[in-house]
Amino acid sequence: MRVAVQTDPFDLGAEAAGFAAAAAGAGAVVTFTGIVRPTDTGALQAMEIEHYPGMTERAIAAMMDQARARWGLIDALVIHRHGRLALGEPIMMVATAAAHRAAAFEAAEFLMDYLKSRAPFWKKEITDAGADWVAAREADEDALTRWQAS
Amino acid sequence: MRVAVQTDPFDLGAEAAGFAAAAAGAGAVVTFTGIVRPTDTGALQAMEIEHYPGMTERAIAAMMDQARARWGLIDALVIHRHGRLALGEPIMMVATAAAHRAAAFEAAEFLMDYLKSRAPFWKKEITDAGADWVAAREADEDALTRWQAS
Amino acid sequence: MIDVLYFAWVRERIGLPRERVDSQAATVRDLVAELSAREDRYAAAFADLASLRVALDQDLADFDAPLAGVREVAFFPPMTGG
Amino acid sequence: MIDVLYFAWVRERIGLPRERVDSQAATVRDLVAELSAREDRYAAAFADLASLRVALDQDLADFDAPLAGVREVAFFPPMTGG
Repeated sequence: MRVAVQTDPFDLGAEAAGFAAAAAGAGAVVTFTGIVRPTDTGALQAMEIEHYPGMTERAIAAMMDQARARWGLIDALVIHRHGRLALGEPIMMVATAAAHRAAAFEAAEFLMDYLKSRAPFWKKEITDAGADWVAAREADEDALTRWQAS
Repeated sequence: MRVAVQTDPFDLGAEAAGFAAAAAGAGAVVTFTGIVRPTDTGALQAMEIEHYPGMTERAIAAMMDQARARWGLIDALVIHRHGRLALGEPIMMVATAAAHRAAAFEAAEFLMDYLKSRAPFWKKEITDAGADWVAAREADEDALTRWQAS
Repeated sequence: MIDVLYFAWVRERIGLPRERVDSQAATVRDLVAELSAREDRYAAAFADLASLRVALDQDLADFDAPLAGVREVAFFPPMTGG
Repeated sequence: MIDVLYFAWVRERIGLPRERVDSQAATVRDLVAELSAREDRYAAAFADLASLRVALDQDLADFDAPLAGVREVAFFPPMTGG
Protein backbone atom coordinates (compact mmCIF):
# COMPACT_ATOMS: atom_id res chain seq x y z
CA MET A 1 0.00 0.00 0.00
CA ARG A 2 1.52 3.28 -1.06
CA VAL A 3 0.24 6.87 -0.99
CA ALA A 4 2.17 9.58 -2.82
CA VAL A 5 1.09 13.23 -2.73
CA GLN A 6 3.43 15.19 -4.92
CA THR A 7 3.91 18.09 -7.34
CA ASP A 8 6.07 16.04 -9.71
CA PRO A 9 4.55 14.31 -12.72
CA PHE A 10 4.42 10.52 -12.56
CA ASP A 11 4.84 7.88 -15.23
CA LEU A 12 1.56 5.99 -15.53
CA GLY A 13 3.21 3.16 -17.44
CA ALA A 14 6.07 2.63 -15.01
CA GLU A 15 3.75 2.89 -12.01
CA ALA A 16 1.23 0.42 -13.45
CA ALA A 17 3.91 -2.08 -14.46
CA GLY A 18 5.72 -1.84 -11.12
CA PHE A 19 2.48 -2.18 -9.19
CA ALA A 20 1.34 -5.27 -11.13
CA ALA A 21 4.77 -6.92 -10.90
CA ALA A 22 4.83 -6.51 -7.11
CA ALA A 23 1.26 -7.78 -6.54
CA ALA A 24 2.12 -11.48 -6.11
CA GLY A 25 -0.91 -13.74 -6.37
CA ALA A 26 -3.13 -11.13 -8.00
CA GLY A 27 -5.40 -12.26 -10.83
CA ALA A 28 -6.77 -8.76 -11.51
CA VAL A 29 -5.16 -5.32 -11.58
CA VAL A 30 -7.21 -2.19 -12.24
CA THR A 31 -5.77 1.28 -12.75
CA PHE A 32 -7.51 4.62 -13.03
CA THR A 33 -5.71 7.72 -14.25
CA GLY A 34 -7.21 11.21 -14.13
CA ILE A 35 -5.96 13.67 -16.73
CA VAL A 36 -6.40 17.45 -17.11
CA ARG A 37 -8.90 17.78 -19.95
CA PRO A 38 -10.37 20.78 -21.78
CA THR A 39 -13.43 22.10 -19.94
CA ASP A 40 -16.79 21.96 -21.67
CA THR A 41 -17.29 25.73 -21.38
CA GLY A 42 -14.05 27.65 -21.74
CA ALA A 43 -10.47 27.53 -22.88
CA LEU A 44 -8.71 25.82 -20.00
CA GLN A 45 -5.06 26.73 -19.77
CA ALA A 46 -4.11 24.93 -16.59
CA MET A 47 -5.38 23.42 -13.39
CA GLU A 48 -4.17 24.41 -9.93
CA ILE A 49 -4.62 21.96 -7.12
CA GLU A 50 -4.36 22.91 -3.46
CA HIS A 51 -4.31 20.37 -0.66
CA TYR A 52 -4.06 20.07 3.12
CA PRO A 53 -0.66 18.53 3.89
CA GLY A 54 -0.90 15.95 6.63
CA MET A 55 -4.65 15.47 6.43
CA THR A 56 -4.41 14.43 2.77
CA GLU A 57 -2.10 11.48 3.42
CA ARG A 58 -4.10 10.54 6.51
CA ALA A 59 -7.46 10.61 4.74
CA ILE A 60 -6.19 8.61 1.77
CA ALA A 61 -4.52 5.98 4.00
CA ALA A 62 -7.83 5.54 5.85
CA MET A 63 -9.71 5.00 2.58
CA MET A 64 -7.13 2.47 1.44
CA ASP A 65 -7.34 0.54 4.73
CA GLN A 66 -11.10 0.41 4.34
CA ALA A 67 -10.86 -0.77 0.73
CA ARG A 68 -8.27 -3.41 1.57
CA ALA A 69 -10.40 -4.86 4.35
CA ARG A 70 -13.66 -4.72 2.43
CA TRP A 71 -12.43 -6.27 -0.83
CA GLY A 72 -9.51 -8.33 0.41
CA LEU A 73 -7.10 -6.37 -1.74
CA ILE A 74 -3.62 -7.72 -2.27
CA ASP A 75 -2.31 -4.20 -2.79
CA ALA A 76 -3.41 -0.65 -3.57
CA LEU A 77 -1.72 2.53 -4.75
CA VAL A 78 -2.78 6.17 -4.81
CA ILE A 79 -0.73 8.94 -6.39
CA HIS A 80 -2.20 12.47 -6.37
CA ARG A 81 -0.51 15.60 -7.59
CA HIS A 82 -0.95 19.16 -6.42
CA GLY A 83 0.31 22.49 -7.75
CA ARG A 84 -0.06 23.72 -11.32
CA LEU A 85 -0.85 21.14 -14.00
CA ALA A 86 -1.02 21.75 -17.75
CA LEU A 87 -3.67 20.41 -20.11
CA GLY A 88 -3.10 16.71 -20.80
CA GLU A 89 -1.00 16.11 -17.70
CA PRO A 90 -1.92 13.25 -15.36
CA ILE A 91 -3.54 14.51 -12.14
CA MET A 92 -3.78 11.31 -10.15
CA MET A 93 -3.79 7.55 -10.31
CA VAL A 94 -5.34 4.70 -8.37
CA ALA A 95 -4.33 1.05 -8.72
CA THR A 96 -5.85 -2.01 -7.06
CA ALA A 97 -4.83 -5.68 -7.11
CA ALA A 98 -7.09 -8.54 -6.09
CA ALA A 99 -7.66 -12.23 -6.80
CA HIS A 100 -10.71 -11.53 -8.98
CA ARG A 101 -11.94 -8.76 -11.22
CA ALA A 102 -15.05 -7.64 -9.34
CA ALA A 103 -13.04 -6.81 -6.21
CA ALA A 104 -10.35 -4.93 -8.13
CA PHE A 105 -12.93 -2.86 -10.05
CA GLU A 106 -15.13 -2.08 -7.05
CA ALA A 107 -12.22 -1.11 -4.82
CA ALA A 108 -10.83 1.22 -7.52
CA GLU A 109 -14.22 2.90 -7.94
CA PHE A 110 -14.64 3.17 -4.18
CA LEU A 111 -11.24 4.85 -3.87
CA MET A 112 -12.06 7.24 -6.71
CA ASP A 113 -15.42 8.18 -5.23
CA TYR A 114 -13.85 8.87 -1.82
CA LEU A 115 -10.89 10.74 -3.27
CA LYS A 116 -13.33 13.01 -5.13
CA SER A 117 -15.27 14.09 -2.09
CA ARG A 118 -13.34 13.14 1.06
CA ALA A 119 -9.67 13.80 0.37
CA PRO A 120 -8.75 17.46 1.01
CA PHE A 121 -7.91 18.62 -2.51
CA TRP A 122 -9.35 21.67 -4.23
CA LYS A 123 -9.13 22.30 -7.95
CA LYS A 124 -8.96 25.70 -9.57
CA GLU A 125 -9.39 26.09 -13.31
CA ILE A 126 -7.27 28.71 -15.02
CA THR A 127 -8.93 29.83 -18.25
CA ASP A 128 -8.55 32.75 -20.65
CA ALA A 129 -11.33 34.44 -18.69
CA GLY A 130 -9.71 34.08 -15.27
CA ALA A 131 -9.48 31.54 -12.47
CA ASP A 132 -12.33 29.69 -10.77
CA TRP A 133 -12.53 27.13 -8.03
CA VAL A 134 -14.22 23.98 -9.27
CA ALA A 135 -17.54 23.52 -7.47
CA ALA A 136 -18.20 20.15 -5.88
CA ARG A 137 -20.82 18.23 -7.86
CA GLU A 138 -23.83 16.79 -6.10
CA ALA A 139 -23.43 13.66 -8.23
CA ASP A 140 -20.01 13.07 -6.68
CA GLU A 141 -21.44 13.32 -3.17
CA ASP A 142 -24.31 11.02 -4.17
CA ALA A 143 -21.82 8.45 -5.50
CA LEU A 144 -20.73 7.76 -1.93
CA THR A 145 -24.14 6.42 -0.92
CA ARG A 146 -23.48 3.42 -3.17
CA TRP A 147 -20.79 2.27 -0.73
CA GLN A 148 -22.75 2.88 2.42
CA ALA A 149 -25.80 0.82 1.51
CA SER A 150 -24.30 -2.65 1.94
CA MET B 1 -9.63 1.29 -31.11
CA ARG B 2 -7.27 -1.65 -31.29
CA VAL B 3 -7.77 -5.40 -30.82
CA ALA B 4 -4.71 -7.65 -30.52
CA VAL B 5 -5.04 -11.43 -30.19
CA GLN B 6 -1.58 -12.85 -29.77
CA THR B 7 0.64 -15.49 -28.17
CA ASP B 8 3.37 -12.99 -27.28
CA PRO B 9 3.51 -11.38 -23.86
CA PHE B 10 2.68 -7.68 -23.71
CA ASP B 11 4.07 -4.89 -21.60
CA LEU B 12 1.24 -3.56 -19.45
CA GLY B 13 3.17 -0.38 -18.62
CA ALA B 14 4.07 0.48 -22.20
CA GLU B 15 0.55 -0.32 -23.41
CA ALA B 16 -1.12 1.76 -20.68
CA ALA B 17 1.21 4.73 -21.21
CA GLY B 18 0.87 4.63 -25.00
CA PHE B 19 -2.90 4.32 -24.78
CA ALA B 20 -3.26 7.26 -22.38
CA ALA B 21 -0.88 9.45 -24.39
CA ALA B 22 -2.87 8.87 -27.58
CA ALA B 23 -6.29 9.50 -26.02
CA ALA B 24 -6.46 13.25 -26.67
CA GLY B 25 -9.15 14.98 -24.64
CA ALA B 26 -9.64 12.12 -22.19
CA GLY B 27 -10.10 12.98 -18.52
CA ALA B 28 -10.24 9.37 -17.38
CA VAL B 29 -8.32 6.26 -18.41
CA VAL B 30 -9.11 2.85 -16.89
CA THR B 31 -7.06 -0.29 -17.45
CA PHE B 32 -7.75 -3.85 -16.41
CA THR B 33 -5.10 -6.54 -16.56
CA GLY B 34 -5.80 -10.23 -15.99
CA ILE B 35 -2.91 -12.31 -14.68
CA VAL B 36 -2.43 -16.09 -14.29
CA ARG B 37 -2.84 -16.69 -10.57
CA PRO B 38 -2.50 -19.79 -8.36
CA THR B 39 -5.79 -21.70 -8.26
CA ASP B 40 -7.61 -22.07 -4.97
CA THR B 41 -7.52 -25.85 -5.12
CA GLY B 42 -4.35 -27.17 -6.71
CA ALA B 43 -0.84 -26.37 -7.76
CA LEU B 44 -1.30 -24.55 -11.03
CA GLN B 45 1.71 -24.84 -13.28
CA ALA B 46 0.42 -23.08 -16.36
CA MET B 47 -2.67 -21.98 -18.25
CA GLU B 48 -3.42 -22.94 -21.82
CA ILE B 49 -5.76 -20.74 -23.79
CA GLU B 50 -7.43 -21.83 -27.01
CA HIS B 51 -9.39 -19.46 -29.22
CA TYR B 52 -11.33 -19.32 -32.48
CA PRO B 53 -9.24 -17.30 -34.94
CA GLY B 54 -11.40 -14.93 -36.93
CA MET B 55 -14.43 -15.07 -34.66
CA THR B 56 -12.37 -13.82 -31.72
CA GLU B 57 -11.35 -10.58 -33.40
CA ARG B 58 -14.84 -10.15 -34.82
CA ALA B 59 -16.57 -10.68 -31.47
CA ILE B 60 -14.23 -8.32 -29.61
CA ALA B 61 -14.55 -5.60 -32.26
CA ALA B 62 -18.34 -5.81 -31.95
CA MET B 63 -18.15 -5.42 -28.13
CA MET B 64 -15.85 -2.43 -28.51
CA ASP B 65 -18.16 -0.75 -31.01
CA GLN B 66 -21.03 -1.23 -28.60
CA ALA B 67 -19.02 0.16 -25.66
CA ARG B 68 -17.82 3.15 -27.67
CA ALA B 69 -21.34 4.09 -28.71
CA ARG B 70 -22.93 3.51 -25.30
CA TRP B 71 -20.36 5.40 -23.21
CA GLY B 72 -19.02 7.87 -25.79
CA LEU B 73 -15.53 6.45 -25.44
CA ILE B 74 -12.63 8.40 -26.86
CA ASP B 75 -10.69 5.17 -27.33
CA ALA B 76 -10.55 1.53 -26.26
CA LEU B 77 -7.98 -1.25 -26.39
CA VAL B 78 -8.22 -5.02 -25.94
CA ILE B 79 -5.20 -7.32 -25.90
CA HIS B 80 -5.83 -11.02 -25.29
CA ARG B 81 -3.24 -13.77 -25.37
CA HIS B 82 -3.65 -17.43 -26.27
CA GLY B 83 -1.33 -20.42 -26.05
CA ARG B 84 0.57 -21.50 -22.95
CA LEU B 85 0.98 -18.95 -20.12
CA ALA B 86 3.03 -19.38 -16.96
CA LEU B 87 1.96 -18.37 -13.46
CA GLY B 88 2.18 -14.61 -13.01
CA GLU B 89 2.07 -13.82 -16.73
CA PRO B 90 -0.46 -11.29 -18.02
CA ILE B 91 -3.36 -12.97 -19.85
CA MET B 92 -5.19 -9.97 -21.21
CA MET B 93 -5.76 -6.27 -20.88
CA VAL B 94 -8.56 -3.81 -21.49
CA ALA B 95 -8.16 -0.03 -21.56
CA THR B 96 -10.84 2.64 -21.95
CA ALA B 97 -10.59 6.42 -22.28
CA ALA B 98 -13.49 8.81 -21.70
CA ALA B 99 -14.17 12.37 -20.62
CA HIS B 100 -15.33 11.29 -17.14
CA ARG B 101 -14.60 8.47 -14.74
CA ALA B 102 -17.99 6.75 -14.62
CA ALA B 103 -17.98 6.11 -18.39
CA ALA B 104 -14.40 4.81 -18.39
CA PHE B 105 -15.08 2.44 -15.47
CA GLU B 106 -18.41 1.15 -16.76
CA ALA B 107 -17.11 0.57 -20.28
CA ALA B 108 -14.09 -1.35 -18.96
CA GLU B 109 -16.33 -3.56 -16.80
CA PHE B 110 -18.71 -4.09 -19.69
CA LEU B 111 -15.84 -5.19 -21.94
CA MET B 112 -14.52 -7.53 -19.24
CA ASP B 113 -17.93 -9.09 -18.66
CA TYR B 114 -18.43 -9.67 -22.37
CA LEU B 115 -14.90 -10.95 -22.93
CA LYS B 116 -15.46 -13.49 -20.14
CA SER B 117 -18.56 -15.04 -21.64
CA ARG B 118 -18.90 -13.95 -25.27
CA ALA B 119 -15.42 -13.95 -26.77
CA PRO B 120 -14.42 -17.42 -28.01
CA PHE B 121 -11.58 -18.24 -25.62
CA TRP B 122 -11.28 -21.39 -23.54
CA LYS B 123 -8.91 -21.80 -20.62
CA LYS B 124 -7.29 -25.03 -19.53
CA GLU B 125 -5.51 -25.28 -16.21
CA ILE B 126 -2.38 -27.42 -16.11
CA THR B 127 -1.78 -28.63 -12.55
CA ASP B 128 0.35 -31.32 -10.93
CA ALA B 129 -2.72 -33.55 -11.09
CA GLY B 130 -3.36 -33.11 -14.81
CA ALA B 131 -5.13 -30.71 -17.13
CA ASP B 132 -8.71 -29.47 -16.86
CA TRP B 133 -10.84 -27.13 -18.90
CA VAL B 134 -12.06 -24.23 -16.77
CA ALA B 135 -15.84 -24.43 -16.40
CA ALA B 136 -17.83 -21.29 -17.17
CA ARG B 137 -19.20 -19.76 -13.97
CA GLU B 138 -22.86 -18.92 -13.71
CA ALA B 139 -21.89 -15.66 -12.01
CA ASP B 140 -20.04 -14.61 -15.17
CA GLU B 141 -23.12 -15.27 -17.29
CA ASP B 142 -25.29 -13.43 -14.75
CA ALA B 143 -22.95 -10.43 -14.89
CA LEU B 144 -24.16 -9.75 -18.43
CA THR B 145 -27.72 -9.05 -17.31
CA ARG B 146 -26.45 -5.87 -15.66
CA TRP B 147 -25.79 -4.39 -19.10
CA GLN B 148 -29.05 -5.51 -20.69
CA ALA B 149 -31.35 -3.93 -18.11
CA SER B 150 -30.93 -0.30 -19.12
CA MET C 1 -20.28 -28.99 -48.03
CA ILE C 2 -19.90 -27.27 -44.75
CA ASP C 3 -16.84 -26.62 -42.55
CA VAL C 4 -17.42 -27.91 -39.03
CA LEU C 5 -15.06 -26.71 -36.29
CA TYR C 6 -14.61 -28.03 -32.75
CA PHE C 7 -12.96 -26.26 -29.83
CA ALA C 8 -11.75 -27.06 -26.29
CA TRP C 9 -13.14 -30.33 -24.88
CA VAL C 10 -15.45 -30.78 -27.86
CA ARG C 11 -12.36 -30.89 -30.07
CA GLU C 12 -10.63 -33.29 -27.68
CA ARG C 13 -13.63 -35.59 -27.42
CA ILE C 14 -14.22 -35.76 -31.15
CA GLY C 15 -10.49 -35.95 -31.80
CA LEU C 16 -10.12 -33.35 -34.51
CA PRO C 17 -10.25 -29.55 -34.82
CA ARG C 18 -12.21 -29.31 -38.05
CA GLU C 19 -13.61 -31.30 -40.91
CA ARG C 20 -15.62 -30.80 -44.08
CA VAL C 21 -19.03 -32.37 -43.85
CA ASP C 22 -21.38 -33.20 -46.71
CA SER C 23 -24.74 -32.55 -45.14
CA GLN C 24 -28.25 -31.57 -46.16
CA ALA C 25 -29.24 -30.82 -42.54
CA ALA C 26 -31.80 -28.03 -42.35
CA THR C 27 -30.86 -26.82 -38.87
CA VAL C 28 -27.97 -27.07 -36.42
CA ARG C 29 -29.97 -29.61 -34.46
CA ASP C 30 -30.29 -31.79 -37.57
CA LEU C 31 -26.55 -31.57 -38.18
CA VAL C 32 -25.88 -32.59 -34.56
CA ALA C 33 -28.15 -35.61 -35.05
CA GLU C 34 -26.32 -36.61 -38.24
CA LEU C 35 -22.91 -36.32 -36.58
CA SER C 36 -24.02 -38.11 -33.40
CA ALA C 37 -25.24 -41.06 -35.50
CA ARG C 38 -21.78 -41.48 -37.01
CA GLU C 39 -19.69 -42.66 -34.07
CA ASP C 40 -19.70 -42.83 -30.29
CA ARG C 41 -17.19 -40.01 -29.91
CA TYR C 42 -19.60 -37.63 -31.67
CA ALA C 43 -22.53 -38.89 -29.63
CA ALA C 44 -20.47 -38.36 -26.45
CA ALA C 45 -19.47 -34.83 -27.45
CA PHE C 46 -23.06 -33.87 -28.31
CA ALA C 47 -24.74 -35.74 -25.43
CA ASP C 48 -25.71 -32.55 -23.56
CA LEU C 49 -26.52 -29.67 -25.84
CA ALA C 50 -27.12 -27.39 -22.84
CA SER C 51 -23.39 -27.53 -22.17
CA LEU C 52 -22.54 -26.53 -25.75
CA ARG C 53 -22.57 -23.37 -27.80
CA VAL C 54 -22.71 -23.00 -31.56
CA ALA C 55 -21.56 -20.30 -33.95
CA LEU C 56 -22.65 -19.98 -37.59
CA ASP C 57 -20.17 -18.17 -39.80
CA GLN C 58 -18.54 -16.86 -36.62
CA ASP C 59 -21.66 -15.46 -34.98
CA LEU C 60 -23.25 -17.12 -31.95
CA ALA C 61 -26.50 -18.84 -32.87
CA ASP C 62 -28.87 -21.36 -31.37
CA PHE C 63 -29.45 -24.99 -32.17
CA ASP C 64 -32.67 -24.34 -34.05
CA ALA C 65 -31.02 -21.92 -36.45
CA PRO C 66 -31.29 -22.86 -40.16
CA LEU C 67 -28.11 -23.87 -41.99
CA ALA C 68 -29.10 -22.56 -45.42
CA GLY C 69 -26.21 -20.55 -46.84
CA VAL C 70 -23.97 -21.22 -43.83
CA ARG C 71 -20.38 -22.11 -44.68
CA GLU C 72 -18.84 -22.59 -41.23
CA VAL C 73 -20.37 -24.16 -38.12
CA ALA C 74 -18.42 -24.25 -34.83
CA PHE C 75 -19.23 -26.22 -31.69
CA PHE C 76 -17.65 -25.40 -28.33
CA PRO C 77 -18.30 -25.21 -24.58
CA PRO C 78 -19.32 -21.94 -22.88
CA MET C 79 -16.51 -19.44 -23.29
CA THR C 80 -14.04 -18.64 -20.52
CA GLY C 81 -12.05 -15.66 -21.70
CA GLY C 82 -10.85 -12.61 -19.85
CA MET D 1 -4.26 28.85 21.52
CA ILE D 2 -5.51 27.05 18.47
CA ASP D 3 -4.16 26.80 14.89
CA VAL D 4 -6.80 27.82 12.37
CA LEU D 5 -6.21 26.89 8.72
CA TYR D 6 -8.02 28.09 5.61
CA PHE D 7 -8.01 26.47 2.19
CA ALA D 8 -9.14 27.31 -1.36
CA TRP D 9 -11.61 30.22 -1.61
CA VAL D 10 -11.90 30.43 2.17
CA ARG D 11 -8.18 31.16 2.29
CA GLU D 12 -8.49 33.69 -0.53
CA ARG D 13 -11.46 35.44 1.03
CA ILE D 14 -9.88 35.72 4.49
CA GLY D 15 -6.52 36.56 2.97
CA LEU D 16 -4.26 34.17 4.86
CA PRO D 17 -3.59 30.42 4.94
CA ARG D 18 -3.34 30.01 8.74
CA GLU D 19 -3.22 31.90 12.00
CA ARG D 20 -3.01 31.21 15.72
CA VAL D 21 -6.17 32.20 17.53
CA ASP D 22 -6.63 32.78 21.24
CA SER D 23 -10.12 31.49 21.78
CA GLN D 24 -12.24 29.97 24.53
CA ALA D 25 -14.93 28.88 22.04
CA ALA D 26 -16.65 25.69 23.14
CA THR D 27 -17.65 24.50 19.66
CA VAL D 28 -16.70 25.08 16.05
CA ARG D 29 -19.86 27.15 15.64
CA ASP D 30 -18.74 29.41 18.53
CA LEU D 31 -15.32 29.84 16.94
CA VAL D 32 -16.95 30.78 13.64
CA ALA D 33 -19.04 33.40 15.47
CA GLU D 34 -15.93 34.87 17.14
CA LEU D 35 -14.04 35.05 13.85
CA SER D 36 -17.01 36.46 11.92
CA ALA D 37 -17.32 39.27 14.49
CA ARG D 38 -13.73 40.35 13.85
CA GLU D 39 -13.86 41.71 10.31
CA ASP D 40 -16.00 41.71 7.19
CA ARG D 41 -13.68 39.35 5.34
CA TYR D 42 -14.29 36.66 7.98
CA ALA D 43 -18.02 37.33 8.00
CA ALA D 44 -18.00 37.00 4.21
CA ALA D 45 -16.06 33.73 4.29
CA PHE D 46 -18.35 32.20 6.93
CA ALA D 47 -21.63 33.62 5.58
CA ASP D 48 -22.94 30.26 4.40
CA LEU D 49 -21.83 27.36 6.59
CA ALA D 50 -23.63 24.88 4.34
CA SER D 51 -20.98 25.62 1.70
CA LEU D 52 -18.14 24.95 4.16
CA ARG D 53 -16.50 21.90 5.67
CA VAL D 54 -14.45 21.72 8.86
CA ALA D 55 -11.73 19.36 10.06
CA LEU D 56 -10.55 19.05 13.67
CA ASP D 57 -6.99 17.80 14.03
CA GLN D 58 -7.22 16.62 10.41
CA ASP D 59 -10.43 14.64 10.71
CA LEU D 60 -13.70 15.82 9.16
CA ALA D 61 -16.10 17.05 11.84
CA ASP D 62 -19.29 19.06 12.03
CA PHE D 63 -19.93 22.58 13.23
CA ASP D 64 -21.39 21.49 16.55
CA ALA D 65 -18.30 19.49 17.49
CA PRO D 66 -16.60 20.56 20.76
CA LEU D 67 -13.18 22.19 20.57
CA ALA D 68 -11.85 20.91 23.90
CA GLY D 69 -8.36 19.49 23.36
CA VAL D 70 -8.33 20.38 19.65
CA ARG D 71 -5.09 21.92 18.38
CA GLU D 72 -5.87 22.43 14.70
CA VAL D 73 -9.10 23.58 13.05
CA ALA D 74 -9.34 23.82 9.27
CA PHE D 75 -12.08 25.49 7.21
CA PHE D 76 -12.53 24.77 3.51
CA PRO D 77 -15.11 24.28 0.75
CA PRO D 78 -16.33 20.81 -0.26
CA MET D 79 -13.42 18.85 -1.63
CA THR D 80 -12.84 18.35 -5.34
CA GLY D 81 -10.06 15.80 -5.62
CA GLY D 82 -9.58 12.88 -7.99
